[in-house]
Amino acid sequence: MTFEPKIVGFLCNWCSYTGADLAGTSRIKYRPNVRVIRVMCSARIDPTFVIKALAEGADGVLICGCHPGDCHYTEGNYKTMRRYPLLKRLLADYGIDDERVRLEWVSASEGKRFADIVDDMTERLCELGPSLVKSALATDAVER
Amino acid sequence: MALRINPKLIDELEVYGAEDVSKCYHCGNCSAVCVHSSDPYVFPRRSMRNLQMGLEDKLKGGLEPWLCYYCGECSEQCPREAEPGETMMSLRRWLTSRYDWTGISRLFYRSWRWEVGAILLVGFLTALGFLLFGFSQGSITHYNGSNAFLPSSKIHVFDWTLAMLLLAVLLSNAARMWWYTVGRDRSVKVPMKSYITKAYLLPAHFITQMRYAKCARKTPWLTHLVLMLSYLTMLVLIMFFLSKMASGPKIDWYVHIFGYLATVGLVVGSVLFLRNRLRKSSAQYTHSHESDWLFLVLLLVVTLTGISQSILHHSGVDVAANIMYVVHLSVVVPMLALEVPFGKWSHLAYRPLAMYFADVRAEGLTRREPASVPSEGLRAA
Amino acid sequence: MEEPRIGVYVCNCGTNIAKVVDCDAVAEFAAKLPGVVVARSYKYMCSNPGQEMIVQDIEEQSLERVVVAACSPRMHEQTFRRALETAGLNPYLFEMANIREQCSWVHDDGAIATEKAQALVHAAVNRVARHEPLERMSVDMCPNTLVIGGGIAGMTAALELADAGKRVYLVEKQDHLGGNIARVDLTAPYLDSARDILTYLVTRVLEHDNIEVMTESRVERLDGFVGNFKATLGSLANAADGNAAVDVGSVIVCTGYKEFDAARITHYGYGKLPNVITSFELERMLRQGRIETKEGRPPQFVAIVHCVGSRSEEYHSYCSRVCCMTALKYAHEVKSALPKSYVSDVYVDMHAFGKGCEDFYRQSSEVKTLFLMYGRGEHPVIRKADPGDECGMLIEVNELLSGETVEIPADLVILMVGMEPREDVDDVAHLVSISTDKDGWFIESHPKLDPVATTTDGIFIAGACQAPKDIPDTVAQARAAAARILARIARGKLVVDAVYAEVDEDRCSGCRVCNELCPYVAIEYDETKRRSHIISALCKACGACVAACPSGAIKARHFTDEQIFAEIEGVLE
Amino acid sequence: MRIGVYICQVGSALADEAALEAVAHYAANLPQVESVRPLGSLPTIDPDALAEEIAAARLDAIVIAGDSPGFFKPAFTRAMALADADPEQVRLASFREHGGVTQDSSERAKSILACAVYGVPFPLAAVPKETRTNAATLVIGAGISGIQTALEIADAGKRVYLVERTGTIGGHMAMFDKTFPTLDCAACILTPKMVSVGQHEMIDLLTYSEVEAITGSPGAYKATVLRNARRVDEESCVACGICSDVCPVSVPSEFDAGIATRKAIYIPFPQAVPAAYLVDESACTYVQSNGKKCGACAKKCPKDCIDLDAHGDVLQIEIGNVVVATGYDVLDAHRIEQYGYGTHPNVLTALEFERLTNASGPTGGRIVLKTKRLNKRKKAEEWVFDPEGPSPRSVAIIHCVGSRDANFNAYCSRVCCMYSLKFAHLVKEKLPDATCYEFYIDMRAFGKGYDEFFQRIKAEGTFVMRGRSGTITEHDGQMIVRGEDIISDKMMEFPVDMVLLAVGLVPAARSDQLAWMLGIPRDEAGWFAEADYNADPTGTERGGVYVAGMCQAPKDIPDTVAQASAVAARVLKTIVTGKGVDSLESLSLEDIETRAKSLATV
Repeated sequence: MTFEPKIVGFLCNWCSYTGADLAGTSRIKYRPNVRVIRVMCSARIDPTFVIKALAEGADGVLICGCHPGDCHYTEGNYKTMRRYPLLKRLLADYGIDDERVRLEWVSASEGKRFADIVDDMTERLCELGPSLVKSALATDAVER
Repeated sequence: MALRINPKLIDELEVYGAEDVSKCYHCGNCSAVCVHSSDPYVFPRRSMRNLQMGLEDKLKGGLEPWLCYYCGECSEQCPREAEPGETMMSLRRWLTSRYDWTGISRLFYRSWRWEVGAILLVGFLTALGFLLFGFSQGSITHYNGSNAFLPSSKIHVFDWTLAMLLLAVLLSNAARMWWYTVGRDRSVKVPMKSYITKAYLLPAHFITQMRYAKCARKTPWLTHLVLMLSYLTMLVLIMFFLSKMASGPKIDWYVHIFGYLATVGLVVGSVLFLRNRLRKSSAQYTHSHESDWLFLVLLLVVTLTGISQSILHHSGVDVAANIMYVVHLSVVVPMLALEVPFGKWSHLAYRPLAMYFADVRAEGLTRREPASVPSEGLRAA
Repeated sequence: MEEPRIGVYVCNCGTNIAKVVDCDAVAEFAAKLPGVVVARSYKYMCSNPGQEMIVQDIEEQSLERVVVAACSPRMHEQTFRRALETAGLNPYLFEMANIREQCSWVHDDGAIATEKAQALVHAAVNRVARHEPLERMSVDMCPNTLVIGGGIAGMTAALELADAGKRVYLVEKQDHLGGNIARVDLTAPYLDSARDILTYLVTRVLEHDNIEVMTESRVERLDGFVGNFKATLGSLANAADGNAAVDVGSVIVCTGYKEFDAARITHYGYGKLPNVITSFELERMLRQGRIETKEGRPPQFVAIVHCVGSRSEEYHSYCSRVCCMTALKYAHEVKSALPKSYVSDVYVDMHAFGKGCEDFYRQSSEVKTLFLMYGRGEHPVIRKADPGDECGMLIEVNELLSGETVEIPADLVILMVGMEPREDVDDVAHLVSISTDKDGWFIESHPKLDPVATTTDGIFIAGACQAPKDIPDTVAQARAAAARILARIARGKLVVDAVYAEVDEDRCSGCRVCNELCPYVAIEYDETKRRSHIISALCKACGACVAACPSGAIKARHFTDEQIFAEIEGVLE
Repeated sequence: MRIGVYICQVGSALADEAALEAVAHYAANLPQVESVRPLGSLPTIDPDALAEEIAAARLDAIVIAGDSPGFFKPAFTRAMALADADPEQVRLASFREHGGVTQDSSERAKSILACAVYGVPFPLAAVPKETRTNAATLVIGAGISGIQTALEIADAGKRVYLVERTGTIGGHMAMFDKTFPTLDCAACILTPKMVSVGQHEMIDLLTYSEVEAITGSPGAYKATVLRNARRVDEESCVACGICSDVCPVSVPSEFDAGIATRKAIYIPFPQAVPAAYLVDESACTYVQSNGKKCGACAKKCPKDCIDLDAHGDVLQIEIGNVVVATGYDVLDAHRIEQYGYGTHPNVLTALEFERLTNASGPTGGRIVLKTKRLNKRKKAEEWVFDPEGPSPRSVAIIHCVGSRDANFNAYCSRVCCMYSLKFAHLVKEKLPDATCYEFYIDMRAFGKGYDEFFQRIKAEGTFVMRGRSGTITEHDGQMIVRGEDIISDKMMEFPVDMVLLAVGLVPAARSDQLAWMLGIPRDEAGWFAEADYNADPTGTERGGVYVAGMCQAPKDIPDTVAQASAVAARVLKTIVTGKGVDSLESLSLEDIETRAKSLATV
């Protein structure tokens, strides 16, 4: 069986989630690998969410927020933008591939863009192969 | 090279009867319902468009108006009441005036007063001429014989002279028509062969009016055909059998039969058309230009004077017959001399010519780029 | 933790979902999840019987939590929450799994989509087990309203409210009321007097006891929340006047539009060819009774060009909606003032859709306006005529109805400039915290069913600032906004959403990291307690503070860490 | 100031010579009026000649009076400029704008003229007296517009009587599959609203009922509502459907636009509100036989809630305001013979296609062709939609069927272009291999996101052709569509399997009776006339009577909703203050003239 990566998507309620809905209402097809979790704003996404997802077996995490300047909460996405590099550095320290976590801006009118992002990320993760975080944690637990 | 729009042309066409053309919003319904509209001659909408935009050269080069027989379907269905049928009719009038190099046609179509005046004048002169001629060489009390007031042999010569003259004018106009519609069009290269192989179309269309027969309603075609054939028969009889017609008791029966048939046809046809126009019975009869009335009235008067003349002659009242003959001639001559080359009569020639040219031209048309979208659609369907 | 009793309902949405997702399989899967006591699949969950099914199950099976797997929660979350309320269950003990917009409509493979739907349902079940009953707050509704913009929309809305006895503050940037309608003489399609409409509105607004008009003013700040806004108004004319603060319960944004700058399109030669003018410039000529070329002669050939800046990929892809009828109006007006002139109207599609408009179009043809059609995205080019021509300019265009490339003679060319958002839309959007679409128009809450509300409660939009529209549609929208506000004022109280963040004072270290983060200034710092505190009515639940709190002291109600963790586990199992 | 009054004779108000004379005489006696002249009926006048006239009479201001005097205004403005007078001093007295077009409205015409002479906008001077208003509201028609108005008013805590002629609320919108241009399903956005109406404590829902009479005056109307016998108890019916199963009579279903059948006892559609069955007495065997035959449903009903002998009821209600939201009907496609509707089985109207493509429709949303089947009962062959039937390989969609057409409806129906594009999308979505053609005249994609939708449909591969198809013929069972593809300059003639007619909209049946009952005028096409096209698109001549949605003129859903809410504002205003306004006709000429005079001097 071919490898089907699992992606957890954290989408802000106002732009990205609506954008993902728009992909639906416009019947734009994309890869079924993403499972969406709705948050009010991308700024709500605690780094622990990402780590939790990877630990639970996600092969990738997609974070989507409004385009810079479009945030429903004025500047929540700027906070995300600032937090993201820190998170990336942390993940790099753990030896997690840089491409497994992505931050993208998707507006409410960008259903197509959302679909493209999902397709592209799925493609990349297929190339990368399964994430080993969950199994590594399991082994780690056993060793202890 | 971009074509220059002339917004003023539409005003000019108004006197020819195209009063509603500006209302057209180009839905294309008229072209869709017209059985005659097919590539490359799509009408009436395209002609209406050219007229709205004042593309004079395009209009002058268009054969489409002649391909329309005015069944009236397009006008009845027109959502904007833009009268496409009447516009085509008006364009025929306008084209007639354009083909005519003398300018007389233009004058007549633009002013019925001029036309009627000219007819009256020519009629008066004709009457005067024939009276002088009659008195100079015969006796008003004699209809036939050597002493006849208007001997058929002499009239025959007069007829032929007039006919040749008219033919010359018509032919020169027809040549202009050819030049506008086929000759000068650079996108058309007609091989000589086409002119010859298609030549049969001229008499065929002229005699059968087969295109008219394709219209959804058949009655107008039939009436028109009867009227036209009657007229033609009468013309042939006059041109070739005039002497026999007037030769007294020993008449050839066939001339007689044809003569009576044609007379009946002419009376019935013109009366029917007049009645339709008066009653505005359907779309094609609702708009009547002065030239339409004149055409029918003259035809009827000519026929009626002819009949009267014949009756008087057969009753043996030679004086009255001769006077009626002069009256008849004074209607016939202006009708023939003015109306045939310059008026509505000319459509007798232009229509079959146009159909002939249209077929010839279509053959010479350099292959048109197929419209990509619909043709793809066609294949898929 | 004791598992609460959960009911799961899988909606088929006709065939919208069932066509791809095996709904019965999803229901069967759900039935086996921990805590689930009922799992059903049904044709239309949103229908009355569907809702009643939930209500009945709650009552009969003593359900404590409900999950509906159906469309997007943006669509029906409220519907089902109400159903829970009907059954006496707290509406927040509910979760939706979006298996339509984000599953059946975007995937083709039934097996995979079903698996995904199961995962989403699993997540919802996990999450809902951790939901807490939340209470909505009720706040007072201030009966005053702030109207931003004194054009036809603003004045109409203000009058509607003021006539109902409510106080209105009408703020206008310019030194007079009227907006764009003040620049127009007659209206399409009946050529009624725009000036009479304006005089009527302005007179009534200025005389009204309940309306306080503030021209040359702007809204500096808007604080507070629905029902209890505090607007700071500043004078533009005289900075020394200082700012005034007013209390309002609602805000209607009626900032209108500005016209497209024709100089942006070079092939029309606007700004270079003196006799190429915009629609508003013609309007001025009409009022002065002097339709003349720059040389001072009445034009013989007048051309009107539609869709200038509209319906074009380069400028604005949208249709500006009113220009077609305005163009026809000009055709009539020019013909009326200059009966000997010839008017050409160069259009793309004739949008004569309103009441009386098709008739108006027909009348324009009857006065012999020459209509010429060009293609969307094509460029008519205007150039100076050659010396021998009887006209001053020529417009070259590929005319579609004749299939010819033609030159249209013109002495005066009128460019029908489209509408575009005002340059300060972003400021306004920011000020009242609403969003704009890709073109810059304000986004309504729902394009069909809620065209005047916005996603920010208490802020309404009316008129051309939402999208181009004509006068009757603007008036209707302005009144619709007023209706919404009147209904709220009539009820007196407002219910605020129960989703907001709160600080656990025991865990708060008083570090004040969150204080600066909140865009709504909803977080106060209590100096005595040395703790931060959130004013729940101001909080809009973005959760930025929650993620930032180093001691995890802030809880986002309905979006707690625990709930989201459960959801993550659910989607991945 | 020297004022010149010009009265144009075009139009109906002053068609009568005597009325014109009277108005002219009245105008001549108004202060400052120097001259009163008729303008004749020519649409164009010569500004140069006018200028001479103005200069000679030394006029400072002009009043043009007539049905649509604005058409003359630019000529007068120019004439004033040419005569060196103030071009701004040209005023309009528009009879049409202010309701002076009816035959006996010369008094109104005079008052409109007086206002213009005094330089006061008519609505400023013509302010009817305030009336006390009853807080309850009657909304007639429960389509999306009636629903919206009712909810807005009821949400403010005010009583609404919502009267609907059919057995359910929802109107036409409930029949639709998707809505343009966002393609969200109509049911998804409408059903929650319907549910709210059904549950609202402030809404008295009277379905299967008709307004019989309205008496009283603005603010205090009395309505007589005829409650037709539903013959099924609305409250206790659980919509189990057993009655329908046993009913032997099948008739065409109105909700399915006639493409499927329903029983004589039926529920219009599954999500109907109220969710209760009803008996169609014209089809019911029991009712038609005076109780002698059948009656099966009543026997089988497990809840005993069917009473086939039930009679209608008459309800008297007192209300302050009346909202008319009666919507529209579609034009009868049989009238347009050239498209062969009724002759060719697979020529469908828009509503029929809406039901065909609807997931809840008779084919479950499958787009299929009608197939011939033997009706055993009637022993005749008939054309029916079989869900397993063949799909069309090509579909032609014809716009402007009966709209923009002098022979049928001269007006544009406003929504057909967009719903036709939507149809093309649905065909392409469900049958990717099918060819789809659109024949249009002007593509009216004017709203927010509409033009973008049009571009998208083209990109999806639908052939969009400018040109109205003229005829549909049939050769050997194959339909042939003929039309001119204007943009490509070609005559088109091709075979299609299915033709969809974008039929235009006409005022709802019995609008004439309603208009008469309420005393509100209608326009030439039969739509209810608004009080003022621009400034009051939802008011009417009559105080306390409003129009919302399609019944005023065709409009799309967002515009309908906006209008419906706008009406709610008007109604709420009167309820909140307790004061409404009387009808315009309650004002006498003297009232208006006096007020105009006083305003002019201020």
